Amino acid sequence: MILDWLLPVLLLSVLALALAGAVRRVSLWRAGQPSPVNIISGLMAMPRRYLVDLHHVVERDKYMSNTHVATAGGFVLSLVLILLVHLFGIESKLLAWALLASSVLMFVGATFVYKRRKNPPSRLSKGPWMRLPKSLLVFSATFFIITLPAAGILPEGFGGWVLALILAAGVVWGLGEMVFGMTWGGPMKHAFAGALHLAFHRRPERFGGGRSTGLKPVDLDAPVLGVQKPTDFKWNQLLGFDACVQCGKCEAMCPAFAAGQPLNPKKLIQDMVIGLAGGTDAKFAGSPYPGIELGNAKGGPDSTITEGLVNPDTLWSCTTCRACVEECPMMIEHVDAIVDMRRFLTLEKGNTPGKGAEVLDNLIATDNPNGFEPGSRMNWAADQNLKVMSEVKEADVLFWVSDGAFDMRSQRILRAFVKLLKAANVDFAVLGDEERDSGDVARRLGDDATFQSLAKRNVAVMNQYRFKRIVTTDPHAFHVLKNEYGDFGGHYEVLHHTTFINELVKEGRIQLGAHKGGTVTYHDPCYLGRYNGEYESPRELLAALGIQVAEMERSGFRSRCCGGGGGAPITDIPGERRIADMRMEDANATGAELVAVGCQQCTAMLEGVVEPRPEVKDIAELVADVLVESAEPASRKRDELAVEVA
Amino acid sequence: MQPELNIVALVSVGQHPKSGRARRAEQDARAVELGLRLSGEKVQVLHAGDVAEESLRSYAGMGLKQLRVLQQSAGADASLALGDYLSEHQPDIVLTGVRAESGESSGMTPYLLAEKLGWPLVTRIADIAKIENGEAEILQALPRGQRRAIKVRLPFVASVDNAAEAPRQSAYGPGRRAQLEPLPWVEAADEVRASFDEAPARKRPKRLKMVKAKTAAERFKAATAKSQGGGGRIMKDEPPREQAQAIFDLLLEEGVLR
Amino acid sequence: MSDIIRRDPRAEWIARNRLHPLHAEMAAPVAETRGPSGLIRKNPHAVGFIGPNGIKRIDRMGGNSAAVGMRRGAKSAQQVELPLHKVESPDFYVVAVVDMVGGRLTGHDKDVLGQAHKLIRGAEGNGAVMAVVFGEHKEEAFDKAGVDRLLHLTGSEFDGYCPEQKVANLVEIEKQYQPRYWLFPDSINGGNELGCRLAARLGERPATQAWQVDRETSVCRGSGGLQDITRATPRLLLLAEECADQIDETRHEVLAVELDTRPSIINRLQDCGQVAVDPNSVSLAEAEFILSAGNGIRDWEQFHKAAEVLGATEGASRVAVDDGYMPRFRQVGATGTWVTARVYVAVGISGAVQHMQGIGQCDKVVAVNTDAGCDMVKRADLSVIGDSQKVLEQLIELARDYRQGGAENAA
Amino acid sequence: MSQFDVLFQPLKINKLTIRNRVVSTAHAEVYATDGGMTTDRYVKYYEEKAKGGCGLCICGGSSVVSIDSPQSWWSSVNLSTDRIIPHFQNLADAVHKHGGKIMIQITHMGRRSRWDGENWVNLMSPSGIREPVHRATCKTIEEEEIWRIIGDFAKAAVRAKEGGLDGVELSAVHQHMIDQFWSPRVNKRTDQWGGTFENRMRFGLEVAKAVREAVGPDFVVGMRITGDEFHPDGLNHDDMKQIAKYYDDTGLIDYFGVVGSGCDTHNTLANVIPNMSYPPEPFLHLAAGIKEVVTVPVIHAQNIKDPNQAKRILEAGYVDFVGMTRAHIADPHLIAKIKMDQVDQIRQCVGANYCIDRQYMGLDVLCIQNAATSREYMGMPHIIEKTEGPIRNVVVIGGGPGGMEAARVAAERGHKVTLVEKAEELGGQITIAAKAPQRDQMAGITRWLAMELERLGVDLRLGTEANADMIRDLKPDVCILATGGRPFLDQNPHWGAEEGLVVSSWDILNGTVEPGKNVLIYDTICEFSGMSAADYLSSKGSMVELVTDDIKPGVGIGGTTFPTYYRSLYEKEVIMSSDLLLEKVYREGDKLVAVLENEYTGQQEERVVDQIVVENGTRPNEELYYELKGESRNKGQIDNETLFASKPQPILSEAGDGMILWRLGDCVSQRNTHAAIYDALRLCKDL
Repeated sequence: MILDWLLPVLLLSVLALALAGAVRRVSLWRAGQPSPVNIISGLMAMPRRYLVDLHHVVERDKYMSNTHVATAGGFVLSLVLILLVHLFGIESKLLAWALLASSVLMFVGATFVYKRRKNPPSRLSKGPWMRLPKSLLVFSATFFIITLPAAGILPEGFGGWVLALILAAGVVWGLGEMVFGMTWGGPMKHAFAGALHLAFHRRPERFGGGRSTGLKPVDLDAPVLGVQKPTDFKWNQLLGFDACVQCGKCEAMCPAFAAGQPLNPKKLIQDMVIGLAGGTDAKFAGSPYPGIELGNAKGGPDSTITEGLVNPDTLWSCTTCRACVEECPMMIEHVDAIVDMRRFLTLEKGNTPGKGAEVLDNLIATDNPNGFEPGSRMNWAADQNLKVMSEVKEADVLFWVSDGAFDMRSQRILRAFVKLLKAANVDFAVLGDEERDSGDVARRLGDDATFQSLAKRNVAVMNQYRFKRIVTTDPHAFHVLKNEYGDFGGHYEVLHHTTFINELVKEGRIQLGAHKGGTVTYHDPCYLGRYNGEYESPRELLAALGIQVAEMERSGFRSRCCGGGGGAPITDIPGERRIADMRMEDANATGAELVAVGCQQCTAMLEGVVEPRPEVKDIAELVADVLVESAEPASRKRDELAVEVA
Repeated sequence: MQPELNIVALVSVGQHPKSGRARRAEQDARAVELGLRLSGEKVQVLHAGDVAEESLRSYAGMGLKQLRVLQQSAGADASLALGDYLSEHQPDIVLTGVRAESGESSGMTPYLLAEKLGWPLVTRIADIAKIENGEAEILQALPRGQRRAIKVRLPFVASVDNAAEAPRQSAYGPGRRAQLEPLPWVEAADEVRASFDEAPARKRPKRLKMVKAKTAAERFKAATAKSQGGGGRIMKDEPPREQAQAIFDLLLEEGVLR
Repeated sequence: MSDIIRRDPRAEWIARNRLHPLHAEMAAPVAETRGPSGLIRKNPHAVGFIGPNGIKRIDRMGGNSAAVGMRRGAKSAQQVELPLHKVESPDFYVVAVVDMVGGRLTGHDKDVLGQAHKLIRGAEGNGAVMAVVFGEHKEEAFDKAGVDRLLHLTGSEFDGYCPEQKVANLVEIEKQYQPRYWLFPDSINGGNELGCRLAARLGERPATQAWQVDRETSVCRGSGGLQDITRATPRLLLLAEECADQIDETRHEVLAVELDTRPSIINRLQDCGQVAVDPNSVSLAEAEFILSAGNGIRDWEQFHKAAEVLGATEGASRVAVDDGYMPRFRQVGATGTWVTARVYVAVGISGAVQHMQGIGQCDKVVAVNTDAGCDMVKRADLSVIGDSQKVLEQLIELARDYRQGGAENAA
Repeated sequence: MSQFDVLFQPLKINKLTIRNRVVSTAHAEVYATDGGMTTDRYVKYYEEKAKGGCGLCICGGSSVVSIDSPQSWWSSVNLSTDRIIPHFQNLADAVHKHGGKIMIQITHMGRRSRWDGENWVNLMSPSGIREPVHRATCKTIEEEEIWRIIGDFAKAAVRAKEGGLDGVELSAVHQHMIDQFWSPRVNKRTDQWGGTFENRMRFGLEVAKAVREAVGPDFVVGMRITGDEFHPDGLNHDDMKQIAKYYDDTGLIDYFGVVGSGCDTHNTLANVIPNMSYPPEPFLHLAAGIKEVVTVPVIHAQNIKDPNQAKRILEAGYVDFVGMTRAHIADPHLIAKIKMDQVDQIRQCVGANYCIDRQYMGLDVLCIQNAATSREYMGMPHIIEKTEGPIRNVVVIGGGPGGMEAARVAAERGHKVTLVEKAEELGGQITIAAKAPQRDQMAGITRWLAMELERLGVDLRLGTEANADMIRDLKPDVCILATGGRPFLDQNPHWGAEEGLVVSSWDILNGTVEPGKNVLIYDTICEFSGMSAADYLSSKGSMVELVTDDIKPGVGIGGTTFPTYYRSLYEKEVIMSSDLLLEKVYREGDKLVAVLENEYTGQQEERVVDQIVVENGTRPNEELYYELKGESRNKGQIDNETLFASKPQPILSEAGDGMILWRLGDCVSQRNTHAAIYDALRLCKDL
């Protein structure tokens, strides 16, 4: 029988080729910058990362989760058994039966894959991916039939040479796709690169329920700042790009893509793959960047990415909302990559679009993005009698005011929060004019130099004083203080104001009445939710006001960005519609009369939507509205009471 | 772009109006921008002062490989050193700001240089539209957003107005890496300036109505009267064409029709 | 302000002669008669008469009808003649080189002339203020602005932009008159440039942005306006606006003086004329020519068209803005933008007091209105009473013809 | 931040930080009843301003420090007793709660008051010279009294401090005791209290010293002064600069408030609160002049009503704080609206001076256009909450101020509102009133309402005359008739209105009738319409005699408004005749003859003129009302008990079919703009 000798030969040669492919692929990754990882423990942790962490993400889609378990599980099992049975020729009925079972399992899985691919949603890439279910079916069916004799179900040599030839063809197809393609660049590449990506992930903290969202600092003395060409990425970032399965979940979630701005996170990752391997995007089989035709992008490991491969507008369209990262079943870090490339554009090219340059200049000259007099930071609180750290040196809570201090709308949120702090008798103080912009916007715009300068000076100021916790109403500052100041010697316990107020309510330190009025929905700020996992406190607080939140279809970790993050309103890349409008439509769909938010940036963006639209209020305002002020004679605490209106 | 042109842009240390921090000066940066657009990286940027001044990096960050600094101590009269340097190097065009953001802010530098070099000076330019056959076509900024076209032969000195194209963003990396080349240069102490007495500017509200009337009743009337001209020409019964013509003539006479 | 009494002896004679055919007309209106019904008829407007001192007098003892033919003179405000300030054979000159924007002294120019006198006052010797004016002008009140001597330099060489020409002449003035001080308005209308050029040429170190000047010290703005520099007053001064009070209590001779030698130089700067800019790109506050709309406008499209064709910046009254016809940033007036236009054409704006305040600094105001009695007409230099739509229509046509004509001429 | 940044830069007065640059300056509120105590009404009035964001309220214009400076005429605050202290505590708490600061003006008014009432005091002044506006005779103050009053100032200041107020303002303006000593016009003394500059300054200086001594260095003590008295024998601007500098040099005074003009004649008094005929900030130059010579902050009010204007003044640095006092009466939420980027929603003061003219009549201060102001204690809302009850279909007939306010309030409540107006434009009688010279700003009242109606999406049907069928078709739950009235020319058939012998003031102002050459205006009402018609006609060149049967033309117009009319009318040689009734009008040739009868002698006389204008008020347009009354659920009745108590009309909570019908404004009976707007607000706020 021709298969008897052909099969092992095929298996061996495919394995050999696969190995060669793997070596080649690895060398492409290794062209990236060094990034220390623990290889052994990474590899050891890989199965668990795959089976638990990654599975959590995949399981959000039950259909695909089950399909993938069947197909991938069936395949891995089958391949092991094939090697045992057909390469090493271990004659064991049990193994053969097991192989039959696993190939059936794989076949069943592949059937579902096939079904999904019959009428695939637009987010899925087509092209070779349309072939994959067939390959899976061929592979599993072929090996099922080939294994029948070994299981003793059919006699050896059944079917004659025609069948043998067909089976041989099936073996070549199946192995070619599944094993050869795994390292040479077919759809199955994801299995190989994905597994290693999980092992050598740049943010291992993300596994095991952890969270890692802070950006990594730039070495300002490096010869090139930021990522100019693919090889400027860390090697494990390049590896991560290769892990992409082109499932398009990122694309489906991306607010910029939906708004028709020239960004598609899936395409971006694929462009990175083109960049690291060299080539063009002509064969890309998914949705293009809105407004940009396929086929014109060209790249190579040592070519400047923004000259030919990716249009800078694509990078500037990102709101850094992390919806793509959150959705990615392969745990790829899109935002890191985007900011890395922005860093090059800003720090090396001086090409921050829109009002970017002006904002950065202002941050450098005045420590606030709009160029206001640095000494006017406390004007908003002239009637509040706040304690200032430079005078008191010590307080339980440091209230980080953030640049909302300069904005009339945000001042209302700040006042509401101060009113609550006072009502709860919290011992708190502010930095006053010693506070500076947190650096969030500078960093997202790629100006890590300015970010670092602000961060270092802020840390130096804060480290002079004693406080237990920092509370802020600004999720962006919250994130930066909590997750990004550590690199500069600032280690703090930082709370978002909703978390803190929720604590006060639970401890009974403030008494609340009930919210009056109609339906309320809640918009999760990206930097509070996805970046920091705080979904519950705001909702608990709203519940404490007697509000039953009418949830938007996209809420919690799937919340849609307001369009205000990542400096997007500053760079202002045109699209077909505005992200904030879409978000307001989400809110309208719930029939809400009021959108509760916990971020002044979100407030500004959502209030920028033309009326009629639901009212927008920060949770602090809602709570302050129904605060039951204690019956203590007012004269006692004259001057200490807050102000709600102006 | 005409890279064969030898353009020198003079820069000074600016000052942010709100924070008082040193920065690149708005007009000087526009001069550099214009220079970059005219002759690319070949533009020579020159400062007279201290090479250690950090804010010079923000000019360098506009894409300069190097920035030349005529070393001067704090009390020196920079225009002397600059004039000396320029007569030695004889560039085609010297670009400056109109007025410095720090120091005396007299705006005399371009005038002194032009006088010293014996070159024509074009003031408050918004753009250099074209340079051909040794002659430049220049757009000069006038009050009220107006523009005037001027032709002048090279070499010349020009002061760059705020109406000129805004300077490009200064990038941190190149700014760090650019070479700040200190050149020890002749210096002369500014004796006159040494006698100046400087203090923060006193607020000076614009003059309100001046009521010089002598009697109480006149002062009272002057304060409460509406602004009225009186004695204007009134056309009541003329046909619209004639009325329009009168208006039109006035517009022509006042020279507001262009 | 006493009114001049006018007598008309002929009218008085007719009034006395009851038989004169014109008697009824000429007789003074009678304050009290008896009507056909037998009731007393009073004409309260005819009570009293203008007494000999020009003040209305009611004299119930002597009857009131002596006022025949004597009416109040036309209410022309009597011009009080200011005292003439004379400088006979001056010992020294303070020369002020004025901007003359649009051919007239600007407020800034007058401040500078005021400063010139301030420098002379109390100085030893007989000082005169000499104003230097280049080219044609329309100014009629040099005398009230404090010009003792006027050096008017005319000729085609001063047409257009010619700073080099002017400076050469100033150098000649320096030679001939040796002024004690040179004063320039530190303005973007030419003063700054001429002053600096002359300073560089003469090797004088000027005081710039000087706002408080006496013979000893000058206070100047420095550091981009953040600092005040106090220094010894130099000979050449570039003066900030409102450096000194304007002259308002004296008249001056405006005696012409001459420049003996007129230098001839070659202009190295060639003026190629002004370049058209989009009028709406200029901010309302600094627009030179504003066409402004009020609630008298019915055809808004026509209004916009007119502004476009005329090349005017658009403005509006508060009412037009409140009614939603124009955006808020176009609002002119105390509650909107204060404008400084050289020509302000108010169409259908009657002139609320706030609006009038906002156009207080405009040079020429033109009113197009249906109401001849409105405040805008009282303020305007030229008023056209009638249907604004028709007037605008004609204006558009005139402007079009002019432009086409201009284009043809150019071609 | 916004374009109005400059308004929101905090500034310290002494050690007190004021959160922004906008001040409600001292004015007499006429709410301190119960012997001059600050009542609930008083507190709520100021609390609303603080809530609305006002930086500093200086309350209690002319609040007295001594028992012999009568306060009851203006119900001003009485600081001569410790009884005031707890009242002040309530006031201070209410304002501080919202981050505002509050001070009080204290004074001894000297001769500038009335003696005939309360304690029947002998008024005092430095030289016993009579004060004309109050017809106040007075005695010459004696040394002992001087020292006692200086002590009273100190005690009063201590009471303010103990009451928790943030400061006191010494009134040295409006010819109160301090500036009575300053002014050579009334101080003819030859002892140490008069004569030389130093001597004239002495009383004020001793007061300042005593007050400062009593309250300590940190408590704010300000001084309000004039910038120029505008009296030939009074203090001029240079004098005032000298005086301001003198007091500033003592270091005892923490700020100066500057007011243009003196105040002790009817004509100058009108300057102090410039009405709509004045240019914006007419006296700013005086305040700026004072600022040049003093080192402490300067506050200036007088005709600053608009945020842009305030911004311009502050940016230029003329003064440190702008007083926007009437602006706050018209809209106490002025600052909040600027901050909320709702500048177009500010109800802007138009300078009608209804507030201050009431005050001069001893009546409580109210706003012509905002009926909630100073009625906060009754629950009249400045911000109308959305209803939690049923959404009703509300139809308003008539687009005058009453109808517009009703439509506005109903729409703010969230109801579906249709407004039907016969004319092509909104405004009603305000539109007519605004046609008169100097009165154009009246239109601001209805222009604001029109913008609000637009914003609130009210269905406006202009140029539509309503009739009963049309109203039925609209199927209103509530129908509000605000159809106004028409000139009442047929009261006396001998006037010949039917034959067209007389025309109305509306005809004149509307321009439906050409001005005559020689015109007699007969005005029985003596308020604005007649005066406006006279002003209008004379400005068009007519020869005008204004006749009234009342005691003087314009007698119904308040103290800050009639003088500006008089200035204009006298200048145009309008003859004003009083005490004459218009008996009859007849035609004689091409002339008209008016027969007038003297009220007191019955003697008749005639005028031969060519036009006769009668201003005799209005009769209600009530035909529609009577047509609909029968079919309405409530038979058109309004329940007065609940209305006056500012409670919801009972009919609103009763079940039933058919429409509720109310009418308000002049279509009930002739009252005024405020009455129509107040009725609209109190009826509709609970709709």
